[in-house]
Amino acid sequence: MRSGIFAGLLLATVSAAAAFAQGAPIKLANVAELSGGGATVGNNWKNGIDLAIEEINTKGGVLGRKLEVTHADSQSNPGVARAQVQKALDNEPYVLLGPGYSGSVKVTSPLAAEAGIAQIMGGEAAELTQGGNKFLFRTSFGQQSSMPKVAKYINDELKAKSVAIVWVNNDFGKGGRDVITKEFAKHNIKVAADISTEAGQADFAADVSKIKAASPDAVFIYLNEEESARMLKELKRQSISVPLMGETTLVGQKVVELAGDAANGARGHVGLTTDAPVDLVKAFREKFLKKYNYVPDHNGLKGYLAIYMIKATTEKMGKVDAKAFADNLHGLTIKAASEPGILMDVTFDEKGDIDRQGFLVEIVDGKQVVKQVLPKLN
Amino acid sequence: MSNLLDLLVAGLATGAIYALVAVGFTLLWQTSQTINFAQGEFVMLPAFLMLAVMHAGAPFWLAIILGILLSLLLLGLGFKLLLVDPMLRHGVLPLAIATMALAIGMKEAVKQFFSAEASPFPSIVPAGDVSILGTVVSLQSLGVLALAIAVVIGLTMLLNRTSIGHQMQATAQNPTVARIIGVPVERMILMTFLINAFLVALASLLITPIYLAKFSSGEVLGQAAFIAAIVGGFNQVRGAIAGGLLIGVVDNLAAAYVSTQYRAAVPLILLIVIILFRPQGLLGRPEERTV
Amino acid sequence: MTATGKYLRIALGIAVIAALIIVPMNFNRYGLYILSQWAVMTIAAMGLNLTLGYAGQVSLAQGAFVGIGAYAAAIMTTQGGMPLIAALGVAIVLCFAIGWILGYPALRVQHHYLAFVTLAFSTLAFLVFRNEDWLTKGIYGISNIPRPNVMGFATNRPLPFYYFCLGSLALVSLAMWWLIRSPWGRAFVALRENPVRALSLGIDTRRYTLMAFAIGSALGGVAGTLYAPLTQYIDPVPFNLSLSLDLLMMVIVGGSGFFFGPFLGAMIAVLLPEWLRFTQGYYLMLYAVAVMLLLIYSPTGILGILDRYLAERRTKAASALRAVAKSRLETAP
Amino acid sequence: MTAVLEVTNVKKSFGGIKAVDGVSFDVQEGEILGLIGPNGCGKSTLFNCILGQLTPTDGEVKVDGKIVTGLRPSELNRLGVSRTFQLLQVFPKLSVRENLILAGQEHQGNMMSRLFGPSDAGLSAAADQMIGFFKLDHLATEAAGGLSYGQQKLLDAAMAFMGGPRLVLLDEPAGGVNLTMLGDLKERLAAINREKRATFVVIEHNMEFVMSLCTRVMVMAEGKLLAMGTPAEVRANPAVIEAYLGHCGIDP
Repeated sequence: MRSGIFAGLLLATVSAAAAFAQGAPIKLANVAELSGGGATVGNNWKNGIDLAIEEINTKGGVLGRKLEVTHADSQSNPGVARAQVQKALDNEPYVLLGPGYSGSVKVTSPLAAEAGIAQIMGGEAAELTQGGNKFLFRTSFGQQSSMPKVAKYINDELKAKSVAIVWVNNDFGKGGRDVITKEFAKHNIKVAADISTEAGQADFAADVSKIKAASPDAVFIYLNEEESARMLKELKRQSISVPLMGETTLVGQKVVELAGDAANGARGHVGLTTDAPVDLVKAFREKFLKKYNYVPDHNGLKGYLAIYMIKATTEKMGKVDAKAFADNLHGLTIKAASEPGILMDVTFDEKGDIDRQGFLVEIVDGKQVVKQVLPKLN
Repeated sequence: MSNLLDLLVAGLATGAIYALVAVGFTLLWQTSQTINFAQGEFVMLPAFLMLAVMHAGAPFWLAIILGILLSLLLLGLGFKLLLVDPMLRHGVLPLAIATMALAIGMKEAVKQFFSAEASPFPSIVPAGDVSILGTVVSLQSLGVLALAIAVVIGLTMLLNRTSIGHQMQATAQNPTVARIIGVPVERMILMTFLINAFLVALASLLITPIYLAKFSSGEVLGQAAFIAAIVGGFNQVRGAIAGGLLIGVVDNLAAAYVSTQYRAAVPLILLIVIILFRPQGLLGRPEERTV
Repeated sequence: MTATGKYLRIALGIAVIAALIIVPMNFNRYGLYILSQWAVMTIAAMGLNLTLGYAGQVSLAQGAFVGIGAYAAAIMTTQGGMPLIAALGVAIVLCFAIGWILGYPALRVQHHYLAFVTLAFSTLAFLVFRNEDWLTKGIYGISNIPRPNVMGFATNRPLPFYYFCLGSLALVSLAMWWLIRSPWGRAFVALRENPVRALSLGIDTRRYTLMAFAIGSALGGVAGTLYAPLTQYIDPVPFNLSLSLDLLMMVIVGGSGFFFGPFLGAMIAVLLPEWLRFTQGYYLMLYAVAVMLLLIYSPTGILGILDRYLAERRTKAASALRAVAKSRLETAP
Repeated sequence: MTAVLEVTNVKKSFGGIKAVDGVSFDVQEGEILGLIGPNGCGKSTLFNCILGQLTPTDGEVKVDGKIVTGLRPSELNRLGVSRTFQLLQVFPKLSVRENLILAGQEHQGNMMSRLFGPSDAGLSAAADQMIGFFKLDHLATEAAGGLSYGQQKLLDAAMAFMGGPRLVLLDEPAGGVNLTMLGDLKERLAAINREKRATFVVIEHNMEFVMSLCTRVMVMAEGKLLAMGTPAEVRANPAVIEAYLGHCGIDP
């Protein structure tokens, strides 16, 4: 018995010494929407992070040092997010991860910038990267880069002259709606109906009947996955047959699963999706499914990529240097060939926005079919 | 015109969902002055219980039976014995607060032990649409509506035709007198908790294929049911049903003809007006127990 | 109350105040932020404690008043470039007036019905915050809210801002203490305990009911004007129904109708989740369970436990005294 | 002598039931009027109509010659009409002194002076005097809820006398009070009546109490006035005896 304890102590000492020899773990801090309205976003993001860290650590870590992350809950409330980010920054992490809600990013990014810590977040609102913050990085397309592609497609391919917009009335939906409305104006596309919906809404009959009354050439749908599925069902029930266009959240596998037949014909621009016709993404999806028993949405991918962004940047620098991190990530191109964890080639510009391949997909017989590959710009 | 009909039918279908949830609400209030802020979560949970049983490998029918039994145990008996009984004599408010805490606890537990993701849930009503009076209606909505009607008929029969029903009514109207004339008041109150648990389990079974099994799906439902119960009449089963249907329809009409951004406001304004000018609700009777 | 008891209380009070001033001096930014948040929430909860705890009027709208105050502060200081004190004045007047109007339903309906009216108001306010972009910038929220200069001192740093919040809390507490001890406070209690009897004693229950709502709501507005510069960014989401429910929970958990109830309640609501964070994803669950257990054990909240304990001790002391007196009588010749 | 209270043809019905059916009487200054009658004959309803707790269906109430029908109870109280209730109505969490200050505070100043003035509204002395008068001295700082039933009943009555009312309506002041306490109460009421020229209307079932305290007695039955006169006259009235024997009996 006593010798058992002794052996245990010895083992602990030895392994601690080993860890020390490798260098202390690299501390990361994640603040995300783990409860409240954004819990689905936050938990996907968190799981993506955990999966990536587990992978990297089993392969020996970054520059021989393990990664270690603390997760804090913003309760989907910007005030709490601010407090948690403050707490995280007080502990001087290497990089700050999250939050996912654009509002929470807005209230926390000045703190990270003040502390000189890079912040890799999930928000998609256009304005986030336009304030000249040198420490803020996206993991996905901002709306300012995805919406022009959508508007162009609607104009060039669908030849629609009037479009109904359906959006969810939160910072995600409102942001997308505002950007696309501007883009439509550039193409002289008329907004036939401008319909706001609530998060968690179950009954879209009234919204669809408004679309029906406006008889547009196409419908642009910008809702979360669950509401997208209900919307598609209702559109089918009221037999609306014009083209349906959306973004990642309209054409995901989850929507197909939930909406069934009604999803057929829906098209969308997709930046990050587990359905992308890319082998590395497919492999990621399998790994995630195996670990967590469900298929992640794009937020799962974002969390995963955030960690590999850190890995790639750090390895490029050849040292763990929080102060230099942001500078080194600006203008960096990470190739999937050399860093498979990044899944697709990606380049970061001076604002922290990303450039990556995108896809235009359509649901055909319950399957995503890629209609166009929108190449990386440079 | 077909447009309006469409809205009405769709509103009734959603309203029937609210109504089902609202009925249990009014039952608890009537017999035990419990305002259950966790009622929405009560509807959310049974679906997860059933999913859990299914994950363990049981077939759907067995999951339904076990899910309902577990609901009776947890949401009926457990809720009453562990939370309501110790707090009832301290008045309405502390108990109402405790049910708020319960709602948080239930959501967090489901998120933690199950998933933050929405899970699809099998439907006992076959998917598909039928055409009625030129309007296409989904079978699921019809199923919910049918169940809501069945519940009213069933409950009305139970309350008015059986001796247990009479005893429950006596308990609801005046527990002191009921006790004196020999009604087993305690058992009757327990009955209503079990009935509520049964109703939420049924509602869960019917609603979840539409709403999806998600830890947060109770929030919207709970509040809508709340409003439905008050608008219809807090102390009448048929009031709750009428209130639910009305709120469903009003919500749809508001979205179509007023503003989608303010659609949620219209039922609330209706609620305020009703409370101020007819506090007992459209079909309710004035409260007899005053302070 | 005995003299030693009184001195003990004063000593305890001074110790607590001193601790609140001195201990945070070497807190990190996060600790100061949480403490500032506690002070702000305490002010809002004190307002609700007046409405609910003293005057007995249930309100589920306190969060909406915090929102109104916060928006008044945010809009006036960012767009109007006005000082926070002006915003404070506007917020107080606005919340007082709206609270007064919201009090009218309380003259017609009581208890749970009143709760539902105020609940509806709370959600309506949220919709206005979200939908009226021209005023509130809608869902995008208002950022870069400046922190005020108080008598020439900038409060940009966390510590000065904390002292600013603490000072405001002190002022509000003094005012509240005055109010509770004044004839108004007595009238509020009478309103809660027995409105019919109060009426027969010449107490204008209508006016006091409206006052209880208006003053309580105005304090919500005060808390809001501090909340905006605290977070420096506001959007409609934090002011939805759940804030009102949280504030209600603070009042009940702390001890409704006790002067120090809101202080404790806000402490539990703000700090307990912090202390429980080591349990990772379970912390909110444990918080919920803790609240339920507390309410089962003591529906009158934490101070209710203390009150019960003191009452028991008094009764014991009194009966002991009586026993002594009785034995003296019996032994007297 | 002037009439402090004039009640003319007051009626009150609930649905189809006439609880008070055309009652008229007046009360002179300094008088103690007893109001008796079987349970449910409308005594308390009549009180509630006079005091504004209920609005009469018909009829008129005058205080000091001024029509007060339709005034709220609080307004009436500030005109100098106060009351006690059948059931105990003290504020249990406030101390005895606080209860009395509360009962008097609205009779002076305005809302602002009550907010910014002294905490006791300057009434501590008056309250202590009242406490002394009702012999509750040793209990002044006790919470009212901790008093014995009889003591609370005394406090309840004392509260009605704060602010120096012209007219006091007492609803069963002796109900449930033990014999020693009863003597005290009666003696105190009589003293106030004598010293302060306060006018009383007293509902009471205890005949001994009524007959010895009151200067005049009024009998109600089934919502109507049955008889009015000195205690001796009423006691001898055959209609009264009939009414009482028919219902619940009377102490001889």
